[in-house]
Amino acid sequence: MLLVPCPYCGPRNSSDLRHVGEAISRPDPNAASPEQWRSYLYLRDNVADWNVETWYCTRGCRKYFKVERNTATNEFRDPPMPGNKIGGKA
Amino acid sequence: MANLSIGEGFIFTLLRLRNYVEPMGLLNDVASRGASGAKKIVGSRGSKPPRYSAAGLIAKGLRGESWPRVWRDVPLRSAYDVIIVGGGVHGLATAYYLATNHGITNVAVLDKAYLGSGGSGRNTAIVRSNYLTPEGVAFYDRSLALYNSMTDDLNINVMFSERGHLTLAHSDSALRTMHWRAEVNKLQNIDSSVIDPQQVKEIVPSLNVSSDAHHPIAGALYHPPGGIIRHDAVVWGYARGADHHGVEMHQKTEVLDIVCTGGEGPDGKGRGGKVTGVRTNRGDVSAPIVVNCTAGWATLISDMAGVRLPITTQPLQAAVTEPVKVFLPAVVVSGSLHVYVSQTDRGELVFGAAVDPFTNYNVRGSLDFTEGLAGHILELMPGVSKMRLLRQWAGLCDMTPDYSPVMGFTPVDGFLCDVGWGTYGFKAGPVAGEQMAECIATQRTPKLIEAFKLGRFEAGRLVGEKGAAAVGH
Amino acid sequence: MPEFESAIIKTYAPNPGASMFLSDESATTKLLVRSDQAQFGLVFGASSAVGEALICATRPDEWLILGSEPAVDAAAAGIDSGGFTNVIPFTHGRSLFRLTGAHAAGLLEKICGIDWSDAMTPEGAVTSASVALTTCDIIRHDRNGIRSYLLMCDRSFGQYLFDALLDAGDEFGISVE
Amino acid sequence: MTQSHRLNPQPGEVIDRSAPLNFTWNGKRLTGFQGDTIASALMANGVEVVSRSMKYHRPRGYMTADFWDPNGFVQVGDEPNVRSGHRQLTSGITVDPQNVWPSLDYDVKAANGLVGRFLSAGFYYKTFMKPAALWPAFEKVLATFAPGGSVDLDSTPGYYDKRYSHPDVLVAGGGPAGMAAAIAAAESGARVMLVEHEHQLGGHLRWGSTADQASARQLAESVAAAGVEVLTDSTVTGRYEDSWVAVSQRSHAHAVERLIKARAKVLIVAPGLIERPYVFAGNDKPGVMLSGAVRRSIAMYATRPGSRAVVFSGNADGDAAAIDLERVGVDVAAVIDARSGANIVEAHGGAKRVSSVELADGSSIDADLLVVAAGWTAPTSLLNMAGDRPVYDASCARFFPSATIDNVLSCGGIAGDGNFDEIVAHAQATGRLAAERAAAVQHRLQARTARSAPVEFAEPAWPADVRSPLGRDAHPELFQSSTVGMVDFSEDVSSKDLVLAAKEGYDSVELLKRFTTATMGPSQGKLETVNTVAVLADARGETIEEVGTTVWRPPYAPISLGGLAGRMFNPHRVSSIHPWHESNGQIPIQVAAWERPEHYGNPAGEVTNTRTNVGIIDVSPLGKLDLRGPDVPKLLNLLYTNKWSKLPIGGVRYGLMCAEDGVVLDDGVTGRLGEHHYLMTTTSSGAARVWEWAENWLQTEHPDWQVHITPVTTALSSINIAGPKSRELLSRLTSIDLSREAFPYMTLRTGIVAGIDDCIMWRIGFTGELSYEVHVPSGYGLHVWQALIDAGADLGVAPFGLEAQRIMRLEKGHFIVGQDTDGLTLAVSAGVASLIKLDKDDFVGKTELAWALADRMHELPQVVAIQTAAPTVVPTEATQIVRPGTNEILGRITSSRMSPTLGRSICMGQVPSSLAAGGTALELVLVPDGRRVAATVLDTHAHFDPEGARLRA
Repeated sequence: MLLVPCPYCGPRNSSDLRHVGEAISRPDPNAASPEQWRSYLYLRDNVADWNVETWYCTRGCRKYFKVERNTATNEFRDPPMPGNKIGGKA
Repeated sequence: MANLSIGEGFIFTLLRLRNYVEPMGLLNDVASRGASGAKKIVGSRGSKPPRYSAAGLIAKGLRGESWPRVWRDVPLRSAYDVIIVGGGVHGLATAYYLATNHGITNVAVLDKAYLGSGGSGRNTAIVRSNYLTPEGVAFYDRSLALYNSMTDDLNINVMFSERGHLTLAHSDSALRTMHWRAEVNKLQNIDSSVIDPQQVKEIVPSLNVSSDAHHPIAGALYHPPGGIIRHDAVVWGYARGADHHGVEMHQKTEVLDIVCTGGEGPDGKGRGGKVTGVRTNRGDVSAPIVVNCTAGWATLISDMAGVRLPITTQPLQAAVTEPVKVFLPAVVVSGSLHVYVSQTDRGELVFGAAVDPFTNYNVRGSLDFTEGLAGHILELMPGVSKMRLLRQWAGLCDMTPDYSPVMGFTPVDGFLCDVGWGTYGFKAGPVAGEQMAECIATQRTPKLIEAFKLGRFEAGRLVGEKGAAAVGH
Repeated sequence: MPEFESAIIKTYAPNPGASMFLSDESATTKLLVRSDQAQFGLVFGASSAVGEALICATRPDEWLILGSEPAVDAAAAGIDSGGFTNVIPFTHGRSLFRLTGAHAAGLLEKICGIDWSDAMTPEGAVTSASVALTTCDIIRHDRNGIRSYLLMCDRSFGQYLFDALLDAGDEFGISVE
Repeated sequence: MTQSHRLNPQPGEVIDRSAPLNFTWNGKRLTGFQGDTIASALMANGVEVVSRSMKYHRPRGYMTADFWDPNGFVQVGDEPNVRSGHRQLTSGITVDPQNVWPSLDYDVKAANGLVGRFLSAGFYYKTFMKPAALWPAFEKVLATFAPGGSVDLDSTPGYYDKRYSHPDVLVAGGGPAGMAAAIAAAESGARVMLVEHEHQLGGHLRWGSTADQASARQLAESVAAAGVEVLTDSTVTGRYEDSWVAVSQRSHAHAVERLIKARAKVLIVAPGLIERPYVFAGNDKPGVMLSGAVRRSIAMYATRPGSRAVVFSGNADGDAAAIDLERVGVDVAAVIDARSGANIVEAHGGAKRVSSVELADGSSIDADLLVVAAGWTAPTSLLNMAGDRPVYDASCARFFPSATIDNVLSCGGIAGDGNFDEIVAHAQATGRLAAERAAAVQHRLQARTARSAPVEFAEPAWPADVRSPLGRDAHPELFQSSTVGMVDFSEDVSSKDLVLAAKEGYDSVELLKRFTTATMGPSQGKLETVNTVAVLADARGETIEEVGTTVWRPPYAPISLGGLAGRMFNPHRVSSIHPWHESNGQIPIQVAAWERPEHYGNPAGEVTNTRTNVGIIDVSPLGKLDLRGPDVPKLLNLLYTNKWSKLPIGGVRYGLMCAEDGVVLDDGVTGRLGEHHYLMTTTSSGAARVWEWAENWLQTEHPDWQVHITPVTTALSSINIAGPKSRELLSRLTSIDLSREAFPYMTLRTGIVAGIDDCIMWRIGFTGELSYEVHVPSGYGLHVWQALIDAGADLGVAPFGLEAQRIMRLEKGHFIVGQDTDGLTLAVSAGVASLIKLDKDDFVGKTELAWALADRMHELPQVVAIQTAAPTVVPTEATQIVRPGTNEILGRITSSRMSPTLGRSICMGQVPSSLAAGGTALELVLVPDGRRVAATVLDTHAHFDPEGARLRA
């Protein structure tokens, strides 16, 4: 159960939120080419690294917010729970 | 759309020629060909390896001998005709069918860990063909046929247990979807029908079919040819079979980059480019064809060629209990309760669920998954509350917007994909390998995978499995 | 006007000697204030009494006024109607329960993932969370020094949540008040 | 039967001799004492063979006599796979052996042992292949080898429970180190939870010297005094992301098992060490026991494990076992000191017990007990789960943590060695560090949480780890003797199996594990992993460090499905009118969380009555959103495909919503109540989704728009009054002018209904009848419903349910989103072309719909009304439409009913555009018999009253 840093409520269990997906911007609907529009619909960076994404605080403040998460480690930037870091030799 | 199919115009003369001119003496052919950098094949099979059989077991048992290696351990060479990235069922099956159906044997399968370490060894080993769309049905039916004859074809017992597959419906609308699937299936001669709760109870006595359950069972889609199979045996069987034909398997060989020329992106990657090889942690390897069979890591590999894919990576978790005496005769799936379960011949219950609710590359598994799983299982089978969960794990799924794969050519010449399998990859392994091999060998998209081309997304023509996704597995 | 009917339609035998109590206060008048202006000087997560009414900052841009109808009316006079502000009667939308007892936090700990310690959820704290899988607004509102919480959920879930609270409270000797 | 092997009272025994308990074992009545485990009670009664092994059905006795004993699985009543070395004896239980056939003493499958050399690991992959037709029969035989007990499928789950917790420090392990750490943390101000797997605190001190036992008692008293929450017979089963720690509590007073989900700010891992078996011929014979098992038997349970012992010792614990045995009168025939190079090669004996031990020098010593002390496995599971990869230290012959994890600290045996004082001092330092770090975490959580008490000081710097590390004691590398022995006892995998598999190419740990199933059994490698790695290293000619180890996955110890499930919550929603439905014969249907009336006994009659007289239906689950603000029209224009700028106050309009890919998302009507005030309705199932959808557009794309969305689904009870007499009925309860002129179709009014103020009425017609939908403040919903029933008796008013509504909407040709449309149905396929306004500047889905209308219409399906040629044939929903005479699928029936109004079947379906014109002939393949029937496409969606005369009446 991730601890998601909601900027309004504070750290919350991920079950209280909904992961919306990678933060994407909407092309101009009247000017976009099919390639641009369908990139917007279907293509995602899907990196195994830091990524900006949108969450919705369903059970809490009901705000959409953007947050940076490392999809390889599930660590949030400036995490609400310090100390998850894994270091070198014990 | 036209620019998405550049790869199809590409003619791979060398492979073609070899395929038609000398389809038999494959090993000699590979070994003697200097052009691809093959000097001498170290450890190549000199003679046909011993077949697996009960007699062989007894003979070896009496003499206390071991069997020869399932696949050779040979040095990585600097060039191949085809490089397959990903040593799971898909990659290995592609290699196997390239060799056996098309005589293309100068092939290396690269895996960053060990063979079968990804989804192939982490899935719940369910096979079935009762999909929603005609494309899906035709495709998976071929896969099931290949699974059916696999023990014979590969000379390894993959322990296919054709025990029947039940997809439960807990509501009118779910039952309507079951009917939909059953009718599509019947029209394609797939054994699939909707049965009522009493018939469900007769097949699986441990299910609670009472109408006062929280999620009462309204009926089920029954698919007698579905079943489970020993997934590791499938991996090893393909690897062993491919190895017999000269294909090389390289474990702990991680692809760090894909080398391209002529593309519109940086370093010659991207649309209009052409693959020349890969960089690995064990050195550079050149090849005119590179195939991406890496499931959850699919976009990371395709990014190396400058090809963007409509894929997000989400873990799918699974778990197994301690063994008990066998009581569950069929595979049971509940889409609305997000759970599927079967019992192995060893007596363990094997569970799976829906993919995790957010993208990530982490396979550690979560407690939430096991909690939800147990709750749902007990709603279905209250009698198993005292069984204990022994182990949980996760695999990475490459999810696409229409729950259908991305197969075949890409805008980069020589770079092919067999990805986007989501939660269905294992079921499709054999047919995917067979079709990808055909695609590579003929440089044409086979009819069976026409619907799964990458170009469909840019064209806005998605595959209709989306409707059945909620009742998957 | 006929009498307001609560979502709690079952009847329960109260035990006055119990050590924990659950009461149905759904008939309380509830007024929702949506605003881009700070209201009553209350920031999200805090509550405060204004006259006989209780004002709770339930969202970053939402305040809920609870109390008797006159008390709520009186408090509503303090709403800053500047900016973009709307006031929405909400009495009928929510079931409202009060849980009181020394071990009230222990009960909530069984069905809600919030940290109920004094540091994290002090007297007056307002939060929302999943309680037995329904979304609730929860206000810590101690009574005479005894731990007490107000819980609000969608009216349609009211009876379900009431029973879930009683079930979870069984080990603490809970009774309907 | 007397407790023949019970010793005289021992100073540290945990049994209560004044409380004898009866139980049955394998059909025999036996007695033990309160405090006994099942295992200790059996051993006290001289039971030697407790199980048969999985593959070869070899007789097995207790080896570790604790939770991890691979031989100690028993059936207790209806509970399979009970760890008899851990489960405490209770009065009257029935204990039976597992995996035996026909009996424990004479097991037919033991014959497998004779052919063992042919049943090498993975043998099944290589055989049973010919003839293929026989494989199902082979499979059934294989399945009878399934180990384990039996489940009683008729048993019902007991009371399981869950709880969340937020301790500052959670300590896994209640031995001396865990206790010392817990005390130190608590004394530093932390809230501490201490979890011990065993029934008592104390760890190995419990079976140590009198002084050890006194230390254990003293520490336990300090734990209590420090205010630590102690859970015994509880296991930390997993450490998940962000320090989410699972504790399975088996000792709860009310629940069979309780799962505690703890957000521990710091986790201290102090599980001690697990004693490791030694690989040699006969190492699985009854009578071969590990030193800890022997010492526990004597000290804690006062049972005599044998009469003449050989002790193979590689460490002080082995030596201590010899002393313990001598003290209680067991003849110690020899101590074989591994440290001086002596070795054992085989335990000889009959089927059921060791009789002699053969040494490496060729000599043989008679004994019925062989005690083995070969070293330790560090149970690093929780560290693995936190990301650590333990590394092997050859000089100590065990693995150690390799990484530092800021909020996971370890102490005790897993971290190193030392005397009691050194271990305790290190643990205390660990406890203090944990408390300091927990305070830093607490500060950050508190400072960032909206509702929390304010923090009074700046966030402290992260406390550095300044502990002096524990030393490491040298230990000989004792893994396998020169002979072949069992490596995985529960899976019957021998060292030879592993060597052969490695030679065959399964030569990485993971492949080996998968091929041989070593470490995959119920103890999950706690006993087997290190020996497996050692045998593989030897076979590969490498070091253990080079071979590495496998990842220990959660859970640390198996956890019951009941415990994981806990109490099950199934949120259940009802409308305010629910009590009336319940007492008036409703047949309920569950739609998502809502329970609502499907009908009241006769849905066709309900249709006819509504079409003839007047019917009322409770539509409270309809999603309702209160929209306020000057920019509501902008939002409506964005979300719906049609236009909203000119909706007048008092007007109501239907709208269709799409996603960005043009696929139909939801539909409903929205009415304008005031200048800046609207009420939107959504489908019942779409209520939450549409709300989030609208908020998303507002918050992320148009934060400048002034709109407040408030869900009012359950604030308003909604009643639809439909039928030719609906106007008459409603007029009896309101003074609002309901005349056709004053209150026309698709308008709304607000006012008093049945004495209730603030009601909203709108005139719409999903059923196709003259109808009014009344939205009443929910506290009065039941009152208004009852008033309608009472007022309309002479008009024939009757309730109707969801089924009658479904029939009437199909008669009228209204599609249902998600039934008649699916996940790929574009709005342009829904037959509502006039609602798609491409001349609007923007709306969600516009781009795709514009392209579709421009050049894709020919390839898209259309939703159409269909009637079968034979009026009595009602095709099942999902019936396929095919190209005549072929199996080529063209479309499908999405809705179908027998229409009581028309006296014939009616359908809706999806067909290709080329077949969508009215009058087109179709071929349907009926369910279930495949009979083919003819059908025709209708000109309009409506089967009934296509002009809409009734609803405009």
